[in-house]
Amino acid sequence: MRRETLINTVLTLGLLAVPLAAWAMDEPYTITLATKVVILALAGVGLNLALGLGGLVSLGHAMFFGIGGYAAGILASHAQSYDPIMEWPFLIEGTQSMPVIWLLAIVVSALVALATGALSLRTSGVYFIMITLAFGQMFYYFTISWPAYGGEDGLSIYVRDRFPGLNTLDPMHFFGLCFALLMLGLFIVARISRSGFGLALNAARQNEARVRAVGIEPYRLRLIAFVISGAITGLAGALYADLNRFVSPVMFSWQTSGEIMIFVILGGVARLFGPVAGAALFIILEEVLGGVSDYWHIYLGALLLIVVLFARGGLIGLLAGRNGGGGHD
Amino acid sequence: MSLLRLEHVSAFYGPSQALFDVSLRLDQGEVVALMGRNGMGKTTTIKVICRMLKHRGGAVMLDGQDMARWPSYRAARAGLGLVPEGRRCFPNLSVRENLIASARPGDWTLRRVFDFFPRLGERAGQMAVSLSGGEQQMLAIGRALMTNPRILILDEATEGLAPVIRNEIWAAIGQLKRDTGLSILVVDKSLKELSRVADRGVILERGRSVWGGGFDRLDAEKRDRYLGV
Amino acid sequence: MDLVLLIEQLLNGLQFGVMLFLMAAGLTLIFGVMGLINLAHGSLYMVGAFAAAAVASATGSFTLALIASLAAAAIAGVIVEMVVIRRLYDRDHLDQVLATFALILIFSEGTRWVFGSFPLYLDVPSALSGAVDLPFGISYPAYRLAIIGIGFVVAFGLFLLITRTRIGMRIRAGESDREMIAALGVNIAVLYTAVFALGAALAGFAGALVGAIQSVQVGMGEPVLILAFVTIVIGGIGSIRGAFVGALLVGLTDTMGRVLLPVLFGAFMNPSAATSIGSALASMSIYILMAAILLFKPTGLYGSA
Amino acid sequence: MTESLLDIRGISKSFGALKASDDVSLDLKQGEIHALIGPNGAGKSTLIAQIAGSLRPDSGEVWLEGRNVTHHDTVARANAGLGRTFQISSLAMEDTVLQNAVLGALGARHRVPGVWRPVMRDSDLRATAIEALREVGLEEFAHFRTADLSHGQRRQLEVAVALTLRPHVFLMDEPMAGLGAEGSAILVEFLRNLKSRAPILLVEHDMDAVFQLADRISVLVYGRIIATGSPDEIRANREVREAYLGEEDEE
Amino acid sequence: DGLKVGMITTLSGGGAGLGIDVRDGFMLAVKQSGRSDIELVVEDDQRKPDVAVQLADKLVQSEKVDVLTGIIWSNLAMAVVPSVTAQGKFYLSPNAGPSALAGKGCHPNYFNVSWQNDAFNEAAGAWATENGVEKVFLLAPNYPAGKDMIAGFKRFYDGEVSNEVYTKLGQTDYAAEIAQIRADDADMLYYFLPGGMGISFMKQYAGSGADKPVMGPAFSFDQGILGAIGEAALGVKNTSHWSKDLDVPGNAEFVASFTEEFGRLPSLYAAQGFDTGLLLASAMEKADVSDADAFRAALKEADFQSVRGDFKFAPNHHPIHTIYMREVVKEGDVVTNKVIGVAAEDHTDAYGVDCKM
Ligand SMILES: Nc1ncnc2c1ncn2[C@@H]1O[C@H](COP(=O)(O)OP(=O)(O)OP(=O)(O)O)[C@@H](O)[C@H]1O
Ligand SMILES: Nc1ncnc2c1ncn2[C@@H]1O[C@H](COP(=O)(O)OP(=O)(O)OP(=O)(O)O)[C@@H](O)[C@H]1O
Ligand SMILES: [Mg+2]
Ligand SMILES: [Mg+2]
Repeated sequence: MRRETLINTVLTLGLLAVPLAAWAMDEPYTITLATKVVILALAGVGLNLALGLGGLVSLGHAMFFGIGGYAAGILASHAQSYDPIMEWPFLIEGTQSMPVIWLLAIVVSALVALATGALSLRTSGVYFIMITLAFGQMFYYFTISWPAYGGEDGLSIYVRDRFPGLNTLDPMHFFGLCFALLMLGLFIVARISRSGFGLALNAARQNEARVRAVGIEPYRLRLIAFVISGAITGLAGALYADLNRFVSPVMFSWQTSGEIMIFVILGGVARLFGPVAGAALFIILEEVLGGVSDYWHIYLGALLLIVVLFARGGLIGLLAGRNGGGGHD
Repeated sequence: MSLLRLEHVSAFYGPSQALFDVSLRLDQGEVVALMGRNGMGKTTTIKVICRMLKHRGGAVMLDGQDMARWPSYRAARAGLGLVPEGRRCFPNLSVRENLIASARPGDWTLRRVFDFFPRLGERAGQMAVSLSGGEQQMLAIGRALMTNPRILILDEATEGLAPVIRNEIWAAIGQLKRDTGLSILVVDKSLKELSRVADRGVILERGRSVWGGGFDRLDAEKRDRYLGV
Repeated sequence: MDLVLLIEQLLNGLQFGVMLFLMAAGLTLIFGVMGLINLAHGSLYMVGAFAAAAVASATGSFTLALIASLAAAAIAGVIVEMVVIRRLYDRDHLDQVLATFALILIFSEGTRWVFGSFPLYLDVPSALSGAVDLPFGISYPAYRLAIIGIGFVVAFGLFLLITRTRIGMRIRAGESDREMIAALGVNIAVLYTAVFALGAALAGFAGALVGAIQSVQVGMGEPVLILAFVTIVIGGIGSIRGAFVGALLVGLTDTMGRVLLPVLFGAFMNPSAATSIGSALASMSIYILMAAILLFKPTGLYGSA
Repeated sequence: MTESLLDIRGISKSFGALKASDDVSLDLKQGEIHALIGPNGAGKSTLIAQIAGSLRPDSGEVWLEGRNVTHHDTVARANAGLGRTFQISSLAMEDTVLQNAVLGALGARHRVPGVWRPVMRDSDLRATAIEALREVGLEEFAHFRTADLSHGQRRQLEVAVALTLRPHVFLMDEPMAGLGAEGSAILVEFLRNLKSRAPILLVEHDMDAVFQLADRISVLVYGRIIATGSPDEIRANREVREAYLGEEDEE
Repeated sequence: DGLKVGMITTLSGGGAGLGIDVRDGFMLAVKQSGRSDIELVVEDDQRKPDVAVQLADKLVQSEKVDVLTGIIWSNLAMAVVPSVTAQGKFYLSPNAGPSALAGKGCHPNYFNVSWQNDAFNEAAGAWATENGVEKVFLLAPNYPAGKDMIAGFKRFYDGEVSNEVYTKLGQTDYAAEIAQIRADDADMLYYFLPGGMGISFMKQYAGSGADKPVMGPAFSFDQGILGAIGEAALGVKNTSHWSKDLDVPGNAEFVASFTEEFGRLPSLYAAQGFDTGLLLASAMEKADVSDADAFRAALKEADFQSVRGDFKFAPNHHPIHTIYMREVVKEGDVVTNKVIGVAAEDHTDAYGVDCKM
């Protein structure tokens, strides 16, 4: 087995084992933490498709995370108040059914990604970073000052949404659900990165003129990648809303975009499991260091620095060695 | 004492070894040709000399001083002027800026370079990125000359030049050798020109220096074996 | 709204723009010219402001405070460059993002550790306090006029440094090919440390200047960072002139948006909805500006591909 | 008379005061190698860029197989059958040699690549790619990272990728540059065989190669074509000798 | 026996000063109560709502605390309070009183020991009306708390509002707004700009030559902030339920002991934290937390000597207390507040009528 495959397997098993052990020892908070890791990792997996494979450094992915979150929050809050979202031209009612919410989160994120991506992808490099940031900020300020759904105060979902056949209030059930979706997300991204599309997208990141010269339009590849990427991150947003039973404009803030990006870089850009490793490490550090002192951010910063300086290619890069990114032969 | 001397040098790119055993020397006022087929380590040898790549085994010496710990800017200040493979002009600088950014005082001035390559003079204000391939090559040579080196290192410096210009450059190399006593290490694919201008040649084969000497001693068998002609 | 007020608001927009330029100047230098994404730029800005506040309260001299801000930020810059940044030039931009993000954490909490959790006191010097009278019956804070002046001087100085000096050429050359410029005899490591220190000093200087009329507190650097990035991206990365024009554009758009949008919406809406929507839109205005500019000029106003 | 596959009609392009292409017309017929030579900065690469579609001419037209493609972009022209090599190697450096070649084969399919099937297991693509690598002599380097190739090897790969496209017309900008004597000789042989598959518009400064290969030669000076003719005619042309070849030294 | 308190507050980043004061005030009260059976777990929410929610889960599920407290910000309180009270835990708010939790969303287990968000503003509005202010200019950031504050002022203000301006949250330059204010014919400026926004505004306002009198809720003129504004704030009036010079039993002792313990003057937030601690200790004297109904009743009695004077809970578990008018003055070298009168006696909030419990 390749070293990276081994690491990925260990990560997956660890991610499963920790909440199981916590469940056995009746430590529900640890399950919550593991769920958080899983959800944020999924958001990162989405970003990594654009960032790692496509070289699209999006500082606007909080946009999709927030859209997913608000899709869940708005649908659920309408369902709870029995107050339809709109009655005209046709009736749309709120719902607490996760599959419906997910679908909506994915569709809306994808549509927004299509629109913002179509515009943003005219630029590249740092300009792309900033234009995606701009779109994210527009959403952020909009949600802060838009009173209908709570503005800056956010929106509570008092009872977690439902999934047929599961008791989502049980942390273990909810974890299982999120875990399954993460695995699905990873599987999809793995397939994509091994496909012809992935090869061309990855080549376009390295040399755009080359891809054009073989008759493939990089813009189209990137737009597709951006849409899929946004949709996955949007789904993660919907899950995060249900984890906290709460959404707020913070989900749209540039810091959120930054954090998702940090997970990806920390774990290893373009490594399939990079976001998983990154999110896990970051959250463990936050949890462990949080109690050390009021000034624990100093320690967090120092540890992150050590990782960047000494682990090229992120955590997975450090463990698995340099080659093997990209996911091809 | 040789000006530049490599003894049993080995070098690596990451884990893969590119040079196994390279020895060569360049004396004051001498022109030495470094030859070999594609991928045999010519450029790597030059990178080692210019300290863009650190060697692992053997020794690299300039004026008898060990260069092992030198950073590359120090090698340049000690008199190495490099015309790198692939030109590597600074695309976001104008032609003039490319030339004066790293200039050091000496015989070669902006005026003299523009006299040498009038085409550069015509394009003095143009950004290097939009120069034609050959113009970039001239710029790379001019830039190296502007550092007023003691040793000029040319890695495929005539690549992409029109025959007229190429002839001029060969003539210029010959002239530099005669008039200024500049020592020159040159990599080029044109054996004909090399044999005309160089005092000696060194052949690399799979990262090893396998032959060295005057061109009169380069027989057909060796040409065929090492250079494919 | 009468004309005098409108002129005064335009002046405010201009002034805000120049202030933005001061904040962005160091960033352009480091980011545009050295190609390094330095998220910790805001932290250096904060360091400058805190150093100035500390020295001002100890000595009572604003001049000394400004000098302290330059020195403290430059020293912080040198240390950061030698310990961290230096190892990142040949890395991916993304590694730089992560490392400088870590630096933000360290700087912010370190500052809080040293100076406590409460904002510090830093005031404009008495010589520049109060307002001066301008033509048309406009009275304008003297300190802000001084900022405009300083901003122009810094802009011009940097422009000359980058475009006209050999140091500037070397820096730009290093941006596209560090290995090559070193192979031509330039000690790029020292040069870059110096440039980074200069960028840091400018950030710190801006922190002190702006800190005198804003709040000197932990976290003051982050909003500035975003604004500064917006500014230099609008202008085109690597262009001092672009940063300057971008800063003025952002300053004018933001100020005039804040002033005019609520009025505009008030024309056809009830006042409270108008202020609410108008100001919501105003807070997005610079992002809308940036997006619009990038759509038409994908590399900013003065940027090259 | 064989028909022209590629037909350039009256192309002009200025950069400020500089006329990089000045009313250039030339054509490329089935089965021939048409060499374009000229001094540095004469406008050869600029012309290639306009034919390939990465640069818009100020005026003039480009016809490919009887279709006016002047308003097509690079991608559309590549899909219409134009295969190009770059003067400065332009490859996906982090990918393997094989992946670069597969990319070409993928592009030859003329559709947005699928997102689901693993591409490196596609035997058709692989076969095309490996065949192209074999033809340029890079087969044994298939699994090398492109960045680890030497300069000359990259030039070979550049040609291989163009091959996988199975273009109807080749545009080659200095394919010999950086190749050693042996490499050049191999490439000359190779191009001689290639022209029966698709005609080649060849920009090259290696005169030995040009005179061995070309069926026709056009000489570009200051953006204008000053002469077109057989190799012998060109060699004999005094204007060309002065502007470009220099005083021929006798072997 | 005994009781476990979970405190979620902001201890790192920009807003940490407030959280630290609440924590220190609370701990001081617990210490002075002499009770050793209060176990305290403190967590840092980093001012992020999602982190606060997760910490609440942790404290409830893993630490199994009985009482939660500590949150500084309205939006974090909105995220945390409904869910913890729904799980049967008690929540004592040492700061932040969003209107939703005072009205429809009130809960028997939620006690607000600080204020309802509108309180200071309502009192200020009342004071302005009484003191003949005819026209005001209103300024606040464009987010729910800002709008609430302005609405609160207007609720008790009978005069004319000349203009209402909402700024971007986190804005640092106010030249444009100040120009508008100067050109306006209002008699007074009333603003709510928390934290750094207020500092920036006040410094710039003072330097602009503008001369309208200024009033605001205490948040923008608290001790920690005055230190940074300096003399620019002199003369500003602000409403508060507490002041360090307030002459009520226990206050002077609190100020002295806090100063001695922590080496700095207590802020409003420290006082609120202190009151929260006192309330908790008073309830523990009367009931055990395991008997939720009894404990709730004991809390409801609010049988403690608040450092702000009389303190009672209204039916919606929000305070009935007096709001004072303070003025910023200079005492020796220190810029600080002085109480100059009462703005609203025994003030209660307007939302209690919607509270059904
Ligand atoms: N950056 C690199 N990383 C890894 N391997 C490299 C690198 N550069 C060159 N090599 C390998 O080192 C060997 C020597 O390369 P070098 O560039 O020195 O050859 P060369 O003799 O200059 O060839 P050419 O005539 O084609 O330029 C080659 O096999 C090449 O694949
Ligand atoms: N974007 C541009 N702006 C200004 N001048 C340009 C631009 N692009 C090319 N040129 C100029 O146009 C002329 C033609 O350039 P081109 O690259 O076509 O030459 P070439 O014939 O390919 O030369 P070489 O054989 O040296 O590669 C050159 O003088 C070059 O400097
Ligand atoms: Mg080479
Ligand atoms: Mg060319």
